[in-house]
Amino acid sequence: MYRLPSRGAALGLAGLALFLMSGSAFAEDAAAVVAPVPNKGDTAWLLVSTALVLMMSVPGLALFYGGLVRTKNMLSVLSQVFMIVSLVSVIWVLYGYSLTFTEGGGTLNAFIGGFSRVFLKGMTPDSTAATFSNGVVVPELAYMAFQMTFACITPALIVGAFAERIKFSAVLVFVLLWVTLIYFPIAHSVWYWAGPDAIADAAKALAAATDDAAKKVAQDALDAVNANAGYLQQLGALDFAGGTVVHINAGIAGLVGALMLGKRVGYGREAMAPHSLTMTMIGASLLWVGWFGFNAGSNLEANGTTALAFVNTFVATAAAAMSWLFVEWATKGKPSLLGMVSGAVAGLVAVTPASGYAGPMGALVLGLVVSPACFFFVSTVKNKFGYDDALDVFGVHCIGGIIGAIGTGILVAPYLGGVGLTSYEIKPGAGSPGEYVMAAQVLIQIKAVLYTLVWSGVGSAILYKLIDLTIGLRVGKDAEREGLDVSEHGERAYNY
Amino acid sequence: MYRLPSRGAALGLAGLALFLMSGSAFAEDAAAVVAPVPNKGDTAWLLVSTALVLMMSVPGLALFYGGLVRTKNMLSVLSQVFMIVSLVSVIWVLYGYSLTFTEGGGTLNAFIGGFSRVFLKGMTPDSTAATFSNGVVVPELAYMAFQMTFACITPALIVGAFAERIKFSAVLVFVLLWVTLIYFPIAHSVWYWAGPDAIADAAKALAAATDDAAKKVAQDALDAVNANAGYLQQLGALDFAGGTVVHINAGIAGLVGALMLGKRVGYGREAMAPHSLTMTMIGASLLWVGWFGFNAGSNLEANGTTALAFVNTFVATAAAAMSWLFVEWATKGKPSLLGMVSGAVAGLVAVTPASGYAGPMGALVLGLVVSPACFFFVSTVKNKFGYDDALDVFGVHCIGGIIGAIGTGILVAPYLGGVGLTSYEIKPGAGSPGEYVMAAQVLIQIKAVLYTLVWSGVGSAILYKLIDLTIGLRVGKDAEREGLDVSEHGERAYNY
Amino acid sequence: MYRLPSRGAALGLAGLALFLMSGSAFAEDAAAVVAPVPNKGDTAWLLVSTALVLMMSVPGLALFYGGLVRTKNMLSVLSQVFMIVSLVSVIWVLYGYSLTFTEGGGTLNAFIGGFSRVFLKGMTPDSTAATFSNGVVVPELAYMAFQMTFACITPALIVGAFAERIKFSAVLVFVLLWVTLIYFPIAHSVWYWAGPDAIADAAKALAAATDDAAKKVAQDALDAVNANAGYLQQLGALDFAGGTVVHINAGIAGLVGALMLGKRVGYGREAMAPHSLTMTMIGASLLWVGWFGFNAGSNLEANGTTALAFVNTFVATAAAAMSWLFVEWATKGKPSLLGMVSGAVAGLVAVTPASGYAGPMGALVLGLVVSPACFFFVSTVKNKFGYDDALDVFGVHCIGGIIGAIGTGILVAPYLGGVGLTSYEIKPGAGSPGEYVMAAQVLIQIKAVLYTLVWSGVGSAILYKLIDLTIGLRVGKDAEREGLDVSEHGERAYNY
Amino acid sequence: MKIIMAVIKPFKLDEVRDALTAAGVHGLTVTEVKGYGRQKGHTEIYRGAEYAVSFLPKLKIEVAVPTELAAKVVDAIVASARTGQIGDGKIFVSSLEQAVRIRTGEKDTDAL
Amino acid sequence: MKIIMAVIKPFKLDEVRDALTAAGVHGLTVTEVKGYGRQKGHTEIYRGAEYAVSFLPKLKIEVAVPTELAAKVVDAIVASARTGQIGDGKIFVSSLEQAVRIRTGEKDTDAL
Amino acid sequence: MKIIMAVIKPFKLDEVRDALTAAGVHGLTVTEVKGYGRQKGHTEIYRGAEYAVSFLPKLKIEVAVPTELAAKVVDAIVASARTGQIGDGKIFVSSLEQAVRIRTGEKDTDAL
Ligand SMILES: Nc1ncnc2c1ncn2[C@@H]1O[C@H](COP(=O)(O)OP(=O)(O)O)[C@@H](O)[C@H]1O
Ligand SMILES: Nc1ncnc2c1ncn2[C@@H]1O[C@H](COP(=O)(O)OP(=O)(O)O)[C@@H](O)[C@H]1O
Ligand SMILES: Nc1ncnc2c1ncn2[C@@H]1O[C@H](COP(=O)(O)OP(=O)(O)O)[C@@H](O)[C@H]1O
Repeated sequence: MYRLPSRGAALGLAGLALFLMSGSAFAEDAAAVVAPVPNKGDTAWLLVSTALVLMMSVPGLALFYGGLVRTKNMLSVLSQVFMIVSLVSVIWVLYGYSLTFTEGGGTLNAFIGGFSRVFLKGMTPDSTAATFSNGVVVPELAYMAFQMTFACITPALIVGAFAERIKFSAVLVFVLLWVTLIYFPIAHSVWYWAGPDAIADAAKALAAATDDAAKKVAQDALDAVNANAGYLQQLGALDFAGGTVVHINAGIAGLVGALMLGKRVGYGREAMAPHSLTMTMIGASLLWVGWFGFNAGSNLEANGTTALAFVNTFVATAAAAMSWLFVEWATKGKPSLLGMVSGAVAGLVAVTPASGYAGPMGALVLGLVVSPACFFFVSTVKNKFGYDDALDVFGVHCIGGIIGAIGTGILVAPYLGGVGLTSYEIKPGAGSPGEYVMAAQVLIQIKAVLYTLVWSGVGSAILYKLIDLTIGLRVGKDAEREGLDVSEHGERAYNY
Repeated sequence: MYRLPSRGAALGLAGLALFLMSGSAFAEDAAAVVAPVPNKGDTAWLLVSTALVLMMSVPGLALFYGGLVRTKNMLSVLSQVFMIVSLVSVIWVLYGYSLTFTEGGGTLNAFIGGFSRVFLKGMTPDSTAATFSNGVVVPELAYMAFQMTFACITPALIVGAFAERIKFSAVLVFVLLWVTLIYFPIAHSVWYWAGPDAIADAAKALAAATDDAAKKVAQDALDAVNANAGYLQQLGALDFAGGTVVHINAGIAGLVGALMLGKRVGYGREAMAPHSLTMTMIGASLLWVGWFGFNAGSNLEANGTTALAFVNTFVATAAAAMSWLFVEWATKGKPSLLGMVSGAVAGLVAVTPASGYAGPMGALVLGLVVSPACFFFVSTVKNKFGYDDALDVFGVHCIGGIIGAIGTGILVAPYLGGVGLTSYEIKPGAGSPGEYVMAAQVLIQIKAVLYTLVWSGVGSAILYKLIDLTIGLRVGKDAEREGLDVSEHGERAYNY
Repeated sequence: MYRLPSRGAALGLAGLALFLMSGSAFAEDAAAVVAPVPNKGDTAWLLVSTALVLMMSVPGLALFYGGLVRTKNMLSVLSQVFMIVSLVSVIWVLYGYSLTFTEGGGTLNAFIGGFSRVFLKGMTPDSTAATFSNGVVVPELAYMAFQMTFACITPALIVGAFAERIKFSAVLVFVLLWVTLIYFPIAHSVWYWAGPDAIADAAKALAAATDDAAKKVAQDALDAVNANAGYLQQLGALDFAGGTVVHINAGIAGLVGALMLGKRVGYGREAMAPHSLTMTMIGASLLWVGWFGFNAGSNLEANGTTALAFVNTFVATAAAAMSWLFVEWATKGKPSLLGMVSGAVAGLVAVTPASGYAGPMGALVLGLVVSPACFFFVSTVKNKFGYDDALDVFGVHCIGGIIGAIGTGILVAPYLGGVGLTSYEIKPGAGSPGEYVMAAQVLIQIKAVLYTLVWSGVGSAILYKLIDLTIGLRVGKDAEREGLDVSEHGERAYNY
Repeated sequence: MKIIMAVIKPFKLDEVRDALTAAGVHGLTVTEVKGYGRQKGHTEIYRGAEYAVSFLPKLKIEVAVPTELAAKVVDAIVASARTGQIGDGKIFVSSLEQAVRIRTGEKDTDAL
Repeated sequence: MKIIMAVIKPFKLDEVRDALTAAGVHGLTVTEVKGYGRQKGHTEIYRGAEYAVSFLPKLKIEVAVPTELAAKVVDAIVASARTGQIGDGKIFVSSLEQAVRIRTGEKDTDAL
Repeated sequence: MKIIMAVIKPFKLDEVRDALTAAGVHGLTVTEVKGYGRQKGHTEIYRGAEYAVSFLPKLKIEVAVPTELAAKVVDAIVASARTGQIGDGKIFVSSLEQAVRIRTGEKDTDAL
């Protein structure tokens, strides 16, 4: 997912046709004259994907989480998710998009973007953004909206970790700070680049350079274009749709939050059974459906690779649902619905970074592998260490995200059915297979995981502390007993 | 949203290619020969949008409303919405589409269409309908289906006003009459026109006319094309996706209904807390998701303007959810989920007419402004006047719609980030910026609002009266106490 | 829905443009050189449709069914549907797609496909599959995923028949066997063919053949292409989106299952009222919305015919909801929500095979007709014969499917507003109207119905028996009393 | 002391509560119940299946009172819960041997 | 008069109601309750957390009868609610001092 | 025999159950109820409408015991259900004339 500086003048289809009719050869210099226009199929797909990702948050995630809490806290979860989405989307158009997807200043650019798109300045219906393909663009407004939904859902994932005990005001302040200081920088680090056409143009210039001096200048220019990217992007980390940016990032922030807020009153003593697994199942299903927008939408275009990402998302999820089921059946004696849907979510998380890179059989294996690992964390590790990660944000999203991120480095291998790495320099103007060494790629992936764990883990800890010292993180004991719905929101979820 | 008389022969892509290959210049006369073919990206988008708008009604709106009533009336609300959608879509294909989007007879044409598409007569997979862009068409069947969902949801909005006390049979008869006598005429008044290509053709003919006589003839022809439009369309009223047609229209009809049916038994004395805010939240979320089809789909094409309408819909909703939250928090002491989702719906309503016209920052401001106004109406005005608009159809849809309609006249201003007005005459064949004067536009918008309030308010009152005198509007007191689910439908929503 | 052997090299848009620019005539031989590339609008539509069909299963169908059972069995239904989807999608990529949509060996090919796509062997983002239009292809991965969702939902439909009493393990084993031995063969029989381009090429060769010997060879080749199709496809059976393959197939398997498992404990004596008609309504609504992907998606492209299938799906459903309502109102005294949504589903089922063939008025009539028939089966026939088809899989899906299948043969008639039959031979390279004789077509449809009833009915009976003799079909009486949620899954749906 | 149990129509709760407060009762306990009696129910139809529902939603109120208040309380309930239509409900009075307030351990009338 | 309270298995309700009607009882009140006793419950597992559920769903029936009918009613309940398996439930009989029909104000056996 | 009815705070159920088991009680019946008393409720606001909710969720425990166990049981409940804050609830003890175990037909203390 990458952004290209928008182009001022986008020609209509008629313009293209006129150009085609002009009789002149389809020469490279001519091509440079015509700014690419978005394909309407791509635009349609990207907008649909955006709507799907919104549906993942509300009602999807809200229900998935809400069903798992006790009746008395149902509305608090729904409210938190709904308001996070609202708050972050406003922040996003104000400055989030700009900080994430524009060029930042100097060396800072590796970590954070700049202010050129603050308040969406200069963005019109004609502005375009780059895709993964040379010469293919999408409306920048659509791209901005698509990315907005990622910024919305990521902090919403966190709240599951400290559900049933946090103050609503603390959630809002935390999220405001967290997206600004943790999410935007990490998303910039992973996803910001100059786009394939900038690389192609620079590579072409290099190829066209004749004397040594010109070659040097051109090489420097190409290096500058390649260096105009986020830190992890420069490293070569692969994260198709947000394994690090979204899941590890949110998962570790959740764990830290769970630790810092402490356990729920009565945790381990009183029964805290999910109040409505029906809602959880609806939520999980909508997450599955919406995740096609998340993963396949991340290809930005509607082509064969999009279909591949779609298939991978489908298959990994199904495989993970099954493998959780069988592991649970074998070890606990019964196959539970909550197990299946937890597995499905784990599969979705794991396949996120890999979705456009792995082949379907690779995705299937990834799905089979991720569930046992997550199962082990939520049912053994958590009990052993005794932290109260209420809805298993760490156990499912962080662990699943790590397995997916590292697995991506493996499954991208062409000899494992993956699509390999793409180079935009070898044949300027068309992506072509780049060099791939598994060990090297896995190492890069591990670096990206660690970078995210540290940045988000430490950063979140500081933010929690800050809020705890000022407005306070946690509701009073009585309010918690009564339930956050009544104590924080003055409502009850059900009046049957 | 406009309809073009369908073209008999739509050529395939091959035909277009052949034409392009013919070697002749891409001359205007040649262009006139080739009927435009729908772009598949547009078709895909329009069909998806149609499905999304259906999802807004069922289950979206049904759940949003259903969650707010008491358990014993849940099914009655779901049934009313479900059956209204079914009934109106049948009416629509029988004669509604024809009455709304074909040319009516003579001066009547300003207010109602004709019968040329009764039973969808003459409509085939090859029929096309106009969009906002010259030379861009969509399959007329898709356009018809898209508009159908608007006709379905509008009367469904009304039932919230007199929920928990109306006879099911009265709802059906009322809706049958109401869409025929109120909705189709108003939709025709606002949205019917001859389409951009008809204007372009006439304008070109005028430009090509050489002598004075020819000029006069051509001018008359152009005037006729411009006059071949609904009354409010001729006035120049802006309503991108239905602020007047849908929300003000339904909102005022709801208020009149609430007044004429009278208050619910026990209103103001017994607690009438929503039976499931969970359902209301699901409904609100699906409304948000589906509303992208409603607003961005109203662009008919999948282009940059579609993305703009999408973004505006997103941002206004988020802003309105936040502003309701904060107003409620400040005045009532607690931020409620019902407040947030009410705000979101208010934002969606307000941005509806403005979605394709305002800029994102304009939409944000619109969202911030609409919630306090609606909040004031549902929490102060309603209590003061004591009408029982059970689910606040007036307070949210009518008030929100009015703010949106007038706001559209302001926010369309290019200097406020809006897209300005589009003229299809200045540069025939391509839309170009028309003249915009804020005061004039706002006045037009106010006229459109008043027109709708009066037509729908008075018309609805007559219909209610008629039904009351014949089959009766309201169930008996015992039936109301027992709940409409059992008394009207013979079922119960839950048997836990 | 048909599959074309994938083409190795798919050219990009640039390639097409270059070709167009080449100056050579758009000659047939040239056309043969350029492999068609998927249109992005088609790809977007097909992927969206796939997501919609998944949404039909989870959460759609799961909720529709789940709401109808008693609280204590809610999770069992949700689990069964969710795990069937997971299981079948894994089977599908392993060997299901291959067995269904590749060429089988010799005469077997009429009944089952081969192994060339086992593990999706050889499938890449560039692989394409045929559509109904000459020269129009879609990414094979997208086609595969779309078809996957059909394979997933069909067995999930069955479980409604023996809900509340079957073992979870038995469901899984049954479904594994059933899709392999019943679904894949029937889907292959109905939908497998060589694709329109293969026919066109052979027909062109025949037309080009000059002497008698060459003519004979060419005719034989054409015959071979036409014979390279499933049995019912060769017969000429029309099933646009799965009336036989999905609904009759599942419906009869359900009935047989209900008979072989026997009635629920307490059936006919204890009240077994639906535990949440709210959930059932949500499910029905999502089925409606998702079914646009099912039916209109089955056109594979996004064109006018897609819009027609969309409209038909909409209208038939609405009409059927209304006609069930009025029949029930007239005979039982009250119009129930369950009646409306049952009617809607019956309408969706009936229009499935007809959706791309009938005209909108034909679809409307089909909707009006199907509901009374299904109503008669679920309320009279079932009680009379006393079988416990718990959620009326037979009464709605099998009966509705039969009416739809036969109705398709009638409503396809051009003089009834249908689109008629399409021949790919008369004008090679473009579909054109084929010969249509109603009686003949109806006979073919009846044959297809009987074929499906027998294959699925007998085959399913054998599978049930097998499972009963090995792992057992039914839970113990106490487990059934306690509810499958606790006894089979160790969970409860609600802890309010 | 007496323990009074009354079965009433659900929508009468607030009126009864007010009447009891007026009668000097400071606490009561309410349970959602289903009642079967002279009041006839309704029929529900779910597709083919018809169910005669003869159990109707009622509220059961339990209130412990000193013996001397019992008659007054019974009258208050009758007055406030009556609609005059079948199904208004019943009042049952039993003797109560002991009452304890958990918070304080107070006994009998002090505990009420 | 006596007030009889019986805790039974939920699916036995209709049989018990019929038996009571046959025994001459015209009204009763039913409450959904959870019972704890010899009948063992089950274990529920939600991801990592296991809960032993020892409270099982039961129905509580309360019926007020004239003293002379009490024994017959108890027998009718026993006969109709028994499955012979643990958890069939209990019957508790207490004395009832007063009964009032709210609608009419009728007292005692007239009120039943 | 005595029948003891206690209204307690919901989250105290497990502690009370354990205390009762320790006191030698082998069965009990629990009902979800709403209590009205000194403990003040809260206000709920739904758009314009404010509702004062004065009925709070409580659990009602009913347990039948031999007379000699009654005092011990009452004490056990008081000890285990007390938080010391308003709303801890009440215990009501009445006399029980007869108890029957449905499964076996056993009577009185044998039935408990
Ligand atoms: N004998 C009884 N024992 C316990 N509860 C009873 C008895 N008779 C009636 N009830 C309760 O009183 C309610 C009202 O009784 P019903 O006969 O319907 O009307 P009414 O009280 O007006 O005569 C019933 O729904 C039931 O809950
Ligand atoms: N001492 C008691 N007091 C009140 N209710 C009891 C008592 N003992 C049992 N019960 C109720 O009776 C039900 C059945 O008791 P249980 O011991 O499980 O089986 P059984 O009645 O067959 O001996 C319990 O679920 C509980 O509701
Ligand atoms: N007179 C009464 N009769 C029946 N139940 C009562 C009575 N008084 C109180 N209760 C029950 O006891 C609960 C606790 O009473 P409350 O007055 O709030 O606190 P406390 O028991 O600490 O004084 C109430 O919610 C109600 O259910």
